[in-house]
Amino acid sequence: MSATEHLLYTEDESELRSGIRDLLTERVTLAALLARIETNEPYDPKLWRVLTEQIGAAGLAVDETHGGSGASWRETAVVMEELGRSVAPTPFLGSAVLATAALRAVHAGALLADLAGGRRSASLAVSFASVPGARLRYPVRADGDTLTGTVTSVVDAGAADVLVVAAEAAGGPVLYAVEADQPGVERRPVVSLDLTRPLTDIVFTGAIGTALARGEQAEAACATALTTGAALLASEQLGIAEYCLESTVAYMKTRHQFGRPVGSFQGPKHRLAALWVSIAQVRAVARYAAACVAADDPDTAVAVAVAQAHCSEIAVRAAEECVQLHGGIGFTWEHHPHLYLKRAKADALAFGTPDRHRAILARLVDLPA
Amino acid sequence: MSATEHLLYTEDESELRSGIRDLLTERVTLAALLARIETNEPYDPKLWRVLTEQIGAAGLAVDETHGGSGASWRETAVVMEELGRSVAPTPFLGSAVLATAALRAVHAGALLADLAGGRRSASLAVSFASVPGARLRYPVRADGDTLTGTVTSVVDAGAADVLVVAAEAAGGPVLYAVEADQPGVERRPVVSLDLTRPLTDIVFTGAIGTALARGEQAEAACATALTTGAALLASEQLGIAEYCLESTVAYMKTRHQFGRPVGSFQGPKHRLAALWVSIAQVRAVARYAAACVAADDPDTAVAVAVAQAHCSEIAVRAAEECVQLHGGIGFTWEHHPHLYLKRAKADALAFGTPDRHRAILARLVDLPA
Amino acid sequence: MLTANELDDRVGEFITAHRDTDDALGYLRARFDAGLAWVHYPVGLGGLGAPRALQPAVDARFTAAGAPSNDPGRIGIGLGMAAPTVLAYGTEEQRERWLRPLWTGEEVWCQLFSEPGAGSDLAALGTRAIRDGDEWVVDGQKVWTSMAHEARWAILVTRTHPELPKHRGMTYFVCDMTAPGVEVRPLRQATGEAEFNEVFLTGVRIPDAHRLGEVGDGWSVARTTLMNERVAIGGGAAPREGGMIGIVADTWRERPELRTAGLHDRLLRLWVEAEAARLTSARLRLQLAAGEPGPEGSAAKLAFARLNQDISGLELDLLAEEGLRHDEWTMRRPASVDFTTRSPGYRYLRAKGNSIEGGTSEILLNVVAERVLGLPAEPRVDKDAAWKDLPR
Amino acid sequence: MLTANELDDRVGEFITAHRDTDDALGYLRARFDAGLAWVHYPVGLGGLGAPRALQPAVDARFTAAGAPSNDPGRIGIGLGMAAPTVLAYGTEEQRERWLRPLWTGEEVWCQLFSEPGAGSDLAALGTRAIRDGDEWVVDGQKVWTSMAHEARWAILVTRTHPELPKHRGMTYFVCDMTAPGVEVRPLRQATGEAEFNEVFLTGVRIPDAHRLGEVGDGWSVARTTLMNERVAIGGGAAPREGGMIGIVADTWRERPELRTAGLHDRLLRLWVEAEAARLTSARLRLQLAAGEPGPEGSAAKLAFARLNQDISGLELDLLAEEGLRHDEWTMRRPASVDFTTRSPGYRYLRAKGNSIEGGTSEILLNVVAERVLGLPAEPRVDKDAAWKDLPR
Repeated sequence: MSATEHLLYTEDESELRSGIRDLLTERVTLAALLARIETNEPYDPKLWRVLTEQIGAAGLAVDETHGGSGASWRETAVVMEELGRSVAPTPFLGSAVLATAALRAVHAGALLADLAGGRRSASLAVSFASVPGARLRYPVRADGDTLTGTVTSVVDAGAADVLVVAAEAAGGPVLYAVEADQPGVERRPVVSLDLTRPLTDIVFTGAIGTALARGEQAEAACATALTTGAALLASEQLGIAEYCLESTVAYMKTRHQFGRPVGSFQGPKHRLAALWVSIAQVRAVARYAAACVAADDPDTAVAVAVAQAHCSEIAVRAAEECVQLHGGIGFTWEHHPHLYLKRAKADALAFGTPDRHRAILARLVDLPA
Repeated sequence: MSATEHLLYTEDESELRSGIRDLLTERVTLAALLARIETNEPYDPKLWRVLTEQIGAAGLAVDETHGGSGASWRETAVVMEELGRSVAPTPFLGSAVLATAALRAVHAGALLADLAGGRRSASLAVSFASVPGARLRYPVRADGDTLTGTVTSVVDAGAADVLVVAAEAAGGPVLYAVEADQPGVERRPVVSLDLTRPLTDIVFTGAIGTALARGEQAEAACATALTTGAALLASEQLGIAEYCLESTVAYMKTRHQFGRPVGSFQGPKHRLAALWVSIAQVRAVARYAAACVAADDPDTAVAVAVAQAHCSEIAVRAAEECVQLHGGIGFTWEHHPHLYLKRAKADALAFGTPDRHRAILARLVDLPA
Repeated sequence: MLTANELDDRVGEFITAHRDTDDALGYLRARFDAGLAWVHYPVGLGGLGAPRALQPAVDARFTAAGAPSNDPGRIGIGLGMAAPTVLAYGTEEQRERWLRPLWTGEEVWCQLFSEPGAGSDLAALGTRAIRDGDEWVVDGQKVWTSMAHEARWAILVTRTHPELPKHRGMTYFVCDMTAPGVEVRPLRQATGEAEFNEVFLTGVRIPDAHRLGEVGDGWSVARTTLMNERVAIGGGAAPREGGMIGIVADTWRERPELRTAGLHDRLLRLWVEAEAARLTSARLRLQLAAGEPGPEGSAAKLAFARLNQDISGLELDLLAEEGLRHDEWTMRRPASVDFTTRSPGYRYLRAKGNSIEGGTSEILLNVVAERVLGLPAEPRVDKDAAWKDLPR
Repeated sequence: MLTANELDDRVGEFITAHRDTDDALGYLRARFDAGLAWVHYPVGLGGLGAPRALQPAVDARFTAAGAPSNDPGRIGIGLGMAAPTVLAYGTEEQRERWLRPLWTGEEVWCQLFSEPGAGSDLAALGTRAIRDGDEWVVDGQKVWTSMAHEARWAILVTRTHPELPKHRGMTYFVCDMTAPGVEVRPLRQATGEAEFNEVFLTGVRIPDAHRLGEVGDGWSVARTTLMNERVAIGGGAAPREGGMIGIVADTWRERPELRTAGLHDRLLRLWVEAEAARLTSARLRLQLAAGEPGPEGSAAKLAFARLNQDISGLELDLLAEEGLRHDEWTMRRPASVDFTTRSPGYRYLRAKGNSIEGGTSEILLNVVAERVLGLPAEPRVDKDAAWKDLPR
């Protein structure tokens, strides 16, 4: 069955969505979000607990023998959509997507089970700007199982218990699990453009790691993790774009100027309708990317490049329209649009900008420069 | 005095414009144009006579000793604007710009005077798609003064009395004046995308030419002609864009749908206003390019690349909006929009597409790939 | 209700039984009479009352068997617009008279809706129909009528009550295109061809028996027609690079000498957009198959128009000098639009029509904004006034 | 009238005469009293009744001489908006009281126009002013007020006649920002900073002597203010690569490792657009100098907003990982906007304000469409109804 047969949402997915949306609507109010993002604890630990322990969101792509629910990345993508809609600060991307994808690839069962059950969280120690499909760089060197080097701009690493680190060793790359709370690991918080998703620089100075895989397998695990992250980020971008459109439409129905709801003016109307058309495309493209990674489809590389090239641009446009069409209040700290703009723009930079994905696509579909 | 001081129109230029506009309004009605463009004589000889002999439009950039009026390319650009506004089929670009620029550069006084006075017309035998600033190609070879080779897609050559031909000879390039009406010259009409501007393939089979210049001087004359043509084409594009906007605005004031003039709907209104903003920029950019070639300013290459990159896109957009916002009738043969669309798109291909000019600009302003 | 398997059996039996027929028309008539024309139509009217979703498999099987075709491209307006309306609003006699020859292709239909003064605002139309005993006398001008020069019948909306508000004073007819007073003139378009016609109606007499729906109820009937037009557009299955993007991608691959860096990124952008549009159509088809017809059909038409325009514009830029040269401007009467056989200039020009024909992009954006997003309507100045008093 | 040469002589004499002054304020007061503050103002009010076009040369000469500056960045609202309005509508006493300390910078001005419910539709404002003898009592809330926290005076538009149509029931005042009942709160924006304020007016008493223009004529007075705002924007002379494009062009040149092919064409497109905008501004300045003030000022603001947004978006894409990292989100109170000293993320976010502040791009497009192109206005539902009955 081709991945194009999986573009709709199943009933299970709709139920999953509805549960998560209820939770996020309750826990991630704008006021709570604004209060939290400038503190040292941007994540809401209670939200994360409910999400992982009660809903099992972190184990959707993990099979049942490892404590997951044996669903797939497609269901995980639905979670990403909802997290995007609410710009909720959670370590889901780092732990339940990036680290989980890497650990799945190397069959690291016990750690995988910990992540799936929400008992621990992890992150993959790569720059958030790493481009899937591009050559991997290894800023960390391994000497025996002792790691040294600096990885910058790592997503969701600040609160992680475990860091999954690909390091260059004498015999080629090795993938390690590294306990984050040890003397050889220093985590330096980064002031990030997206306040709802903190980044961290990690300095390894003789940290001790546990080798999970070596050589091609280690490399492939990293590549898979990046590809999966990029594929699922498209779903987050879908959620961002949808919420930006919906909240703008809602605002324009009630905001009056010149004695009319501003949403009755054809200028913004046409722009929002065109945006809706684009978002319908984002949905199809993001679903396709999720279906491809879920099935390890041969078309995955194309699907992900298309998704990242397309969804990044539309999510940013949606957020920019959200700011602009909210007028003055769209530019204030107290209203939501700026949070979505920052998330959307950061997501566009994450896992490679659209132009970098188009360049990758050029090779994949034989359209050389 | 810098070329940026010449961005406005002088009083003389306004007078010149008004005379030409009166003439074109009278001679180039839509009905007359449609009747003419599918015949073998797309040019209106009477229009050309009045334009050259009475108004002296072909001699504006020619000094008085050679029968011109000793004005400059800036005044010539005003003629181009008006010709663009009316999509009038005349050999002005080929004869009064391209050939004249080349002849000026090699001081070919007698022929120049013939062109300036409208007694004869000429064209420069290069493809209309030649890119100024790119390396010149010489498809014609000279053996002694005997020319052999084929030049495709030459503008305004069908009715020309003289062809100005750059040919590759043993000692380097040579610029020739070639009588068009001789056995060794065969002119094959091309079905052109822009019906109001016919193109011709010219096959030289032992045609006899009169050498005008050799070597670097010949090459420089060709380069200057192309640069001047590209610079002045921006003014034609300005005229096209202006007329497309004005005629669309006029239509939308009178066309009623849903009980209102369609021009009262904000959707098209905002698009037309944004177009007006862009056209104000086209005006500045085109004037600057004309001022630069008129003064042989050191900034000419940049000015022309900017003009062709910018004006081509806006003129095409203006014509596309003209078609779209005229609705159904904008798509009919009997109404004017398609004529402007074809001219605008052909002009965008002429003398290099915008992307090719941006690539040239990259070198000129030190923004390498 | 019939299952897919039962239906498949019936098709198989029909094909076997008519294997040796040489008479194409006879074959089509028999297929209609067997209820295998459009299986979701009622029994006796070419169908079996089966789910609409079963039709594609039926068509595919007939095609595979090399059965005679009713040439749906030629009779698209009949199939897509006239038939559903006749089915929904026609009397028993009308359905029996018109549907069979419509489906078999014996009688071509066209649509007399748009007028020079009533395009996007169709409800403003002014073609007058005045009752005269058992007949109506029709005077007016219609435009953008494809196939009018080959059509036997037309669906026609007229103004019968100018003194009422515009949506309430219209009546819908089937017009005999061979009747006296019907004059068809080709309407030449920017490409030089004439796909469409202007139709002048001068004292055309239409029997009241050819009225569809109630007197004054023409707007409702017309909306049924137009709803079916929307469904018909934009849902086609396409492989990757199946549309216009494939043409320019092939040129790119085959002619490296044309490539420039600036065009490369633009080509890739359009390639991505084309792929996004393709996946969106694929998703729309799944939705339709799952019985969730979404408003994505309008979205598909909007995206398709813009894509065709952008891609054909890029193609000319890529070809540069060749783009300046056209194939021909001859006035022709093509039966359908084929983007693949003509020159790039033709594609560029013809694509401009994609955002005008069948509802302008502006109108579709309004539809999306108001019906999908629920944004408030513009203040209406033309809703309650008598049609005759409206500015035009 | 004064010639440029005569004026230049006077400036030279003034500079020579005050060469040894240490007292900056005294210097500025003397310059005002000599009519060399704004030479097109009347004699006695800081000017000499000279052509406005002569001012730039005067300013340039004072700058070259190292004369004390009145810091026009800080008192821009006073200079650009309050002063022309006081000049146009003020009484003799009002002009004499306010213009001198305004120009010298002793008194900062701010503008109390926009309200939460009246942004683009300024004429919908609802801040009430009720007459009480020789005073007015003002209650309401204003927003987007830059410099309110430093201002001594404000220009203020109020609603005095709610029962009249909205454009006819407003009155314009000068408000003492130190008066009881004026509360200024910082308004934090997307960048984390607060350039602007909310201003709450609670029972603020304004003497009738501080009214500008007639009672009920506030809209006309406000239009004078706003017209001067429009003129003030967008006309600045800039060298090539002078704006934000220069920052990203330099990054491109200095950091080849960041370059990608796709960003190259986008950079060049924006470079061309920036150059086009620059030449357009140059042309606008020539027009203004030639006394042909065109509507290109609105065009310049529209183009500038879009350019800044597109260029700063490109800069982040170019920087990729570095773009994900920000400098700081500290709440500050900057006196002016400086696009050059902060991080690329700041530029990106701050540029979003360019299409909102000082008239949204949508409103400017309306202005261009209606006043320049002469396209018909929307049907207005709010023109003749009493202000109090309008939906909001």
